[in-house]
Amino acid sequence: MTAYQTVGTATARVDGVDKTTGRAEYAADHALPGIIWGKVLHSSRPHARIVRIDTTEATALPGVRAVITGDDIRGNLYGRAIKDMPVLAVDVVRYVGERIAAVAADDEATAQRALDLIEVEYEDLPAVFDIEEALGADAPIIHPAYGTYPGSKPLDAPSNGYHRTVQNRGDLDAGFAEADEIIEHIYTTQRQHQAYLEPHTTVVAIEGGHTNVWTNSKVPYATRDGLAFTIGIPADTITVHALYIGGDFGGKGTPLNMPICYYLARESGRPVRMVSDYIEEFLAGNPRHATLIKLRTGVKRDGTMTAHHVQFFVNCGAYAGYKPAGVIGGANHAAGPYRIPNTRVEATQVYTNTVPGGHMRTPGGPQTVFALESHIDEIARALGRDPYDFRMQNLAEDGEQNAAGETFARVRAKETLQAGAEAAGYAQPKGLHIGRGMALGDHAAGGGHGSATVTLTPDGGITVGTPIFEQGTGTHTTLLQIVAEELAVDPERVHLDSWDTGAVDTDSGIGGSRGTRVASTVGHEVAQETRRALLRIAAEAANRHVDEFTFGNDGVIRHNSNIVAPRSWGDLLVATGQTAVGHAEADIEGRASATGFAAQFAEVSVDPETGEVKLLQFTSAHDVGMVLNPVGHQGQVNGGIVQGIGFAMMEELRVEDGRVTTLSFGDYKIPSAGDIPPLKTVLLPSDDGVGPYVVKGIGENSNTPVAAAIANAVADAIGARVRNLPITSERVYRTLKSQG
Amino acid sequence: MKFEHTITVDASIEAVRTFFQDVPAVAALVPGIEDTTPVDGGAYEGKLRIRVGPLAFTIAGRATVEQDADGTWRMRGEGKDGRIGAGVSASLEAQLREVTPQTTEVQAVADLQFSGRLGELGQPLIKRKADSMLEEFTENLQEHFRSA
Amino acid sequence: MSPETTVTFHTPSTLDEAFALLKEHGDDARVIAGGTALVVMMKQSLVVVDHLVSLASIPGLVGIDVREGAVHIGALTRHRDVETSPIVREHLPFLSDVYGRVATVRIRNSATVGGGLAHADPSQDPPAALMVLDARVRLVSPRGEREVAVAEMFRDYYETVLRSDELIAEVIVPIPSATARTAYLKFLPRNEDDYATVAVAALAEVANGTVQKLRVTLIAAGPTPVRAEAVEAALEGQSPTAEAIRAAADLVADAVDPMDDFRGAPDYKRDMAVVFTRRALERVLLAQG
Amino acid sequence: MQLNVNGRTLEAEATGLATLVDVLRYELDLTGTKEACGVGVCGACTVLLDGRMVASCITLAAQAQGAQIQTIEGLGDRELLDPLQESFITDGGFQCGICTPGQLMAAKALLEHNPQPTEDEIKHWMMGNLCRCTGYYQIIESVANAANAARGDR
Repeated sequence: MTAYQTVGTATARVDGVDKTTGRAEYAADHALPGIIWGKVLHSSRPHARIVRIDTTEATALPGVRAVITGDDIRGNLYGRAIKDMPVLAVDVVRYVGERIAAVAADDEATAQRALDLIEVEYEDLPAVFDIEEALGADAPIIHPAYGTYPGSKPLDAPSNGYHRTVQNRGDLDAGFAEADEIIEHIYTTQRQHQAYLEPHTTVVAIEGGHTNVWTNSKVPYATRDGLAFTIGIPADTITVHALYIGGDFGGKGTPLNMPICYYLARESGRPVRMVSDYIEEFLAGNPRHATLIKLRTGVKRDGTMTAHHVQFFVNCGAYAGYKPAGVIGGANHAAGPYRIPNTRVEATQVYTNTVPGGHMRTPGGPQTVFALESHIDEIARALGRDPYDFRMQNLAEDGEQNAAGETFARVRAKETLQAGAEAAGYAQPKGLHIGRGMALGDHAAGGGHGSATVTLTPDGGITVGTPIFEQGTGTHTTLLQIVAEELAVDPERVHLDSWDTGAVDTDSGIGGSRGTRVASTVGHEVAQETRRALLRIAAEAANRHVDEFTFGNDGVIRHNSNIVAPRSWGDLLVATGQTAVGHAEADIEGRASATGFAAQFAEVSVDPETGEVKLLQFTSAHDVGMVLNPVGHQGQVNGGIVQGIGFAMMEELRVEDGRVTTLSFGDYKIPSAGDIPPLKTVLLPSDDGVGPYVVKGIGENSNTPVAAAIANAVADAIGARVRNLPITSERVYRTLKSQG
Repeated sequence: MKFEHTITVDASIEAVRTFFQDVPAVAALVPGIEDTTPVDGGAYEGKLRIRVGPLAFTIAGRATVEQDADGTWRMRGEGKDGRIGAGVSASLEAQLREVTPQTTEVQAVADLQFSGRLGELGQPLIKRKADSMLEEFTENLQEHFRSA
Repeated sequence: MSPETTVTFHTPSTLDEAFALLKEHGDDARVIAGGTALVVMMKQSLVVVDHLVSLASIPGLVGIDVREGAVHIGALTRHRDVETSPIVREHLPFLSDVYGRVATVRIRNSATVGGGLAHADPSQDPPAALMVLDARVRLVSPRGEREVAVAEMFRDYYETVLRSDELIAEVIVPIPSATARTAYLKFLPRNEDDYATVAVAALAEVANGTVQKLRVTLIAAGPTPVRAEAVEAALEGQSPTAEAIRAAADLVADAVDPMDDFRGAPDYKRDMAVVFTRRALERVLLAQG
Repeated sequence: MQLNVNGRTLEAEATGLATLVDVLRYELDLTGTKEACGVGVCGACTVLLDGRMVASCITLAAQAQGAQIQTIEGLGDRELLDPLQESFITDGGFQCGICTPGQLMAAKALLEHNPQPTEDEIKHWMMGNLCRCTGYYQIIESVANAANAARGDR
C-alpha cells in the first residue's frame, strides 16, 4: 500500500471548532430581518374527503400574515421521483399527519394559535393500514389516479401495490425439487425514525425574482430542482444556501415543509422560517419502512442450498414521493452473499393510509438482512448444523455469483466472518441463558456526480470548495485530507468552503455510502488539476514548457527532476503573485466493483422469567480497503451499530389505527449512553477498494446486520426465535411461553 | 378510540327504552356533561367538562340522537374546546337486549375521535379518563334504575 | 415554542400571596414548581392558562432536616438535592437511591419533590419509596394544614386528594428501624432512560425468623401507585420461606391494573409485577448479609 | 426581563411562557444552544443554571431570572478552547454537531463536581444527552480524555 502523510491518519475535523463552540450555523439558526414563523396543520384522519376547510378565524387573528390550503396551490405535485403528493392536501387526506393547511405569523405562538382556529370538516373513507389489508381484493384504492402522476408507470389494474419487480435466476422450481428440505418463514420489521436530533427546518426568502432557501438537505441540487418543478419556475431562480446539517441517516433528502414554506413566503411577502417540532417529525416525517418478508429456501441434507425465494413487501405509507427512486430497494439483500443457483426475488411496494416512508441508512437493508440472516440460522439449526459452519459452507467466493446474481472483485466474506468469530470468542464455552449470534452483510459503495475546486493564493490561503453540505459524516474532512496530502501541507492550513447551489451545474449530494467514494475520487482529481495549474505557473515563470516540470509528493516542483527555485509551490505563488485554481468533476456510475463485508457477533444474556435481553458484548468485523480517517471511520462503525441496536431492541414508530402514537422521545426510545455494550471492532484492510485511495463504504455496513446478530444470539440463548422486530422483552417472553 | 361496554340494569327493556328517549336525563348521568338543551330536529347542545390532572377542557358541541323501533340508540356529536383547539367527534350506539323480564343488557359501542394537539398527544390521558367516565356512567345508570 | 404569549408569571413571596393568586384565578392558573411536566404540557397546548404561580420565591419550602425521628423535606427541594443530601444519605440511603433513579440528572436538577407528588404521574419512582417508608405530606391551605399519608394521596390517574386550594409544604419521612431492609427494582427492558415497565419497592423488618413488618408498593402498575396490602398481609407474622414468598408475590396480580402502552401489554406487565415483587421480597426477606 | 448569561446581564423581551431556549436563541441571538426533542429528554438544549445543568427547552426564561446562566458561547472560543472542546475535536466526540453544545455543557457540569469520573460515571451522567451519530463511545472517550488532560495525563 502507498504510504501517506495525512490520508489514513487521524485528522481533526475541519468543522471541529465551529461545532464545539456553538458557532456552526444550522438552518434554524439563520436569522433574517423581518422573518416570521410558519406552521402546518396536519390531518387527524387516515383517509377522508375534505368537505370544507374554514380559515376565517385564523386569517382574522392579529399577527397572522398568510394562511394557505390545498385549494390555493391545486395541481402542484411534489415528490422526488414519483410526484404523487400535493404540497397541501387537495380534496382528500390519505394519512393522519398529512399536511392540509399552513399559517405564517409574526411569532410561533400566534402561528400555533391560528392553526387551532382552522376548522376542517371530514367525511371518512375506508382506510387500510397494513400490507395484507392494502393488497386485499376489497381494499380501497388509495391512489386511483396513480398512472397520471409524473414519474409513475401506469398499472394494468388499479392496485395499492403500485410497483412490483421480479428477478429470476436459474430454475426455481427445479431447485426446490432437488432439495431435501424446504424451509419457510415470515419476518416483519417495524417503522424506524432516523431520529437525527435536528428536526427538518426551512427558511425561505423571496427577493426580487429570486428564491433563497436555507434548508437541511443532504441533496441540495435535487432539492432545488424538486422545488422548481413543483412551483413551475426555472431552477436557476432558486438558490439553496450552504449550511451544516444536524444529522441525516437518509432522512434529510426530503425537505418536508420546504414547498409549503415557499408558498407562505410568497403569500406573506416576508421571509418565513419553519422548524418542525419533534411531534411533527414523528407524526409526519419520512421514516424507515415497515416490511413483511417471506423467505423460502430449499436445502440438501449436506447443507447445499438449491433454491431461494424472496417475497419482499414494503409498507410505503400514503405516498411514494419521499423516496428518491419512488421505491425501496434492498430486496437483493434477502438473497444474500450465498451460493444459491436458483433464486427469485420479488419486491412489492404497497400504498397504505399511514405516514409515508422515506430513506434511512441502507433503505431496505436492515429489514432484509434481519430476515435473511435469521432465516439462515434457522436453516442451519434445522439441519443440526452450527450457523457459523453452515455459512462458511455456503458463502460465495471470489469469482462466484451471489444469490442475487451479482459478482464482485476479491470477495472476502469468509475471511471477515472468521476474523469476527475469533475476536468475539464465538467458540468459547458459555453460561446458562447466554447466547451468541452472528450476521453478515455487505454493501458496495454507490456512485454519483461530484465536484470540487481548490484555490491557492499567494498569501498562503488554501481553500477547497465543495457542493456537499456536511451532514455529519466528515466528507468535508476527507476532501481536506486528500488535498493536504496531495499538496503536501498540514491539513490545518486547508480551509473549506461549502458552496450554495448554482456554484456548479449539479451534484448528487450524500447517500448510498457514496460520500467517501465520490469525495476521494473528486479530491484526488482536483488535487491533480491544482498541481497542473501550479506547474503551468512554474513553467510560465521560467518561460519553459509545462511538460518539463513535475510535482513531487513532497510539494516540491522539479524541472527535469532537478529542484528549481522557488522550491515549494507556496514560494512560487509568493514569487509570482499568482493564484492557482484547480477544478474537477467526476461522474461515477453505478455500484462499486468491490463490496465491503461486515460480520457482526452479538453476545446476550436472556432472563427467561422476564424476556429481558442484555447485550453483553458486540463485535464488528469489517473488510475495509483503506481507511482514510481512522477516528471518523470508527465513528461510523460505532454509530451504525448503536442505531442497529435501537432498531433491534427498542425503536418502533408505532402506528395504531393509522395514527402514530409514539410522538416524543419519551415514548420513542433510542439508545442512550447507558445502553451501549462493550464493543470490539476488527478491521481487515486491503487494497481491494475502489478509486485512487482504494476505499469502501462504511456508513451502511456497520448498521445492517445488527438486528439479525442479536436475534440469532437470543435464539441461541434460549431457543426462542423472534421473527418480528423489535425484539422486546415482551416478545421474547411471549415466544418462550408459546413454546411451553 | 373505540370503547365497548356491556351494562346490565335492573329494569325491563321497555323501561330502559323509555328512559333512553329522555336525552337530557341520560346525559345527566354522564359525568362532566352539563347544560344539555334540545334544539331543533332531534339535536341537542351541551358542554362536556373533563379534567385529567393538569389538563382541563370544556367541549361545547352539538349532538343528534336517533332511536330505532327495537330500541337501538344512536348518538353522533361534534364539539370543540376553543381554548385548546381540541375538537372531538363522537358516536355512540347502544343496543338493548332483554336478559330477564326485569333485567336488560345495554351493549354500548363508542368511538371517539380527537383533533388538534389533544388528538395527537392527549390520547393516553384521555383514554384512561374515558374509561373511568364510562364506568361511572354505568354505575349511575344502574343506580338510576335501582332507585327508580 | 410557546403557544400562548399572554401568560403572566407570578412570583409570590409568601404562601398567603400564593393562595390569594390561586383563589383569584381559579382554573385559569396553575402552580409551577420545577415545571418539568407542566411546561411540556403547556408547550403542547394541552394545558392553556393565563397565570402561572411560581412557588420558587416563597421562603421555607426548600431544605432537608431531621426532627423527631423523621426526615423533613421541603416541597420545593429538587430531586437531585434529595439524592445527594448527606442527611438523606445517612438516614434514608434507600430514598436517596430511589430519587437518583428518576429520569436523568438534568430533570432531577429541576423537578421538585412536591411538584412530582402533586403531578401524580403513576410512573414516577419516588412514591414507591415514600410509601414503603410510611411517609406523609403536610398540606397547607388558607384554611390551615393537614397531613396525609403518601399512600393515601393518589386518587386516580394524575389525580390526588389535594383540594384546589391546597399546596404540599413538605414531605415527612420517618426513619425506619436500623434492621429494616429495603429494595427497589425498576424494570427497564427497553432503555436506561425510559419509564419503568413496572417497578417494585419493598421494606421489611424480620426478627426471630418471622416477618414483623412488610411494605410492598408498585409504580407503573395502575392509574396510581399501588400498595400491595394482600402481599404484606400474607407474609407478616410468617416465616419468610421461598415458597411463602412465591405464594405471596402471586397475590400482586390482583392488586395491579396496568395500562397498555409502549412498555408492554397489561397482561405482560401483570406477570412482571409478580416476578419483580417476588424478587424484591427475596431481597428483603432472604439471603441476609 | 433581565437574564445573566455568561457573566453579562442581557435584556430580553419575553413573556411568561417563553422557554429559556427560545429566549436565548431568538431574542439574544445565542444560537449555540439547540432545541431538538422539546420535552427535556435529549439534552441538546442543556445549559447551566448556577452550575447545575438543566433542559432549557422545558425551563421558562422566567424561572431562570436571577440565576447565572452558562451556555456554549461561554465555554471557550477559537483562541482559547476548553479542554473538553479540544478533546471532542481530536477524539471524534461529535459528527453532525447538533447535540454537541449540550454534550459539552453536560460534560462541563460533570467535571466541575467530579473531575475524575470513571467510565460508568460518565455514561450515567451523560445518559440524558442523546446522540444519533457517534454511538457514544467517542463522546465518553472525549470526556475521559479531557479529564485526564486537566490532570496532566495528556
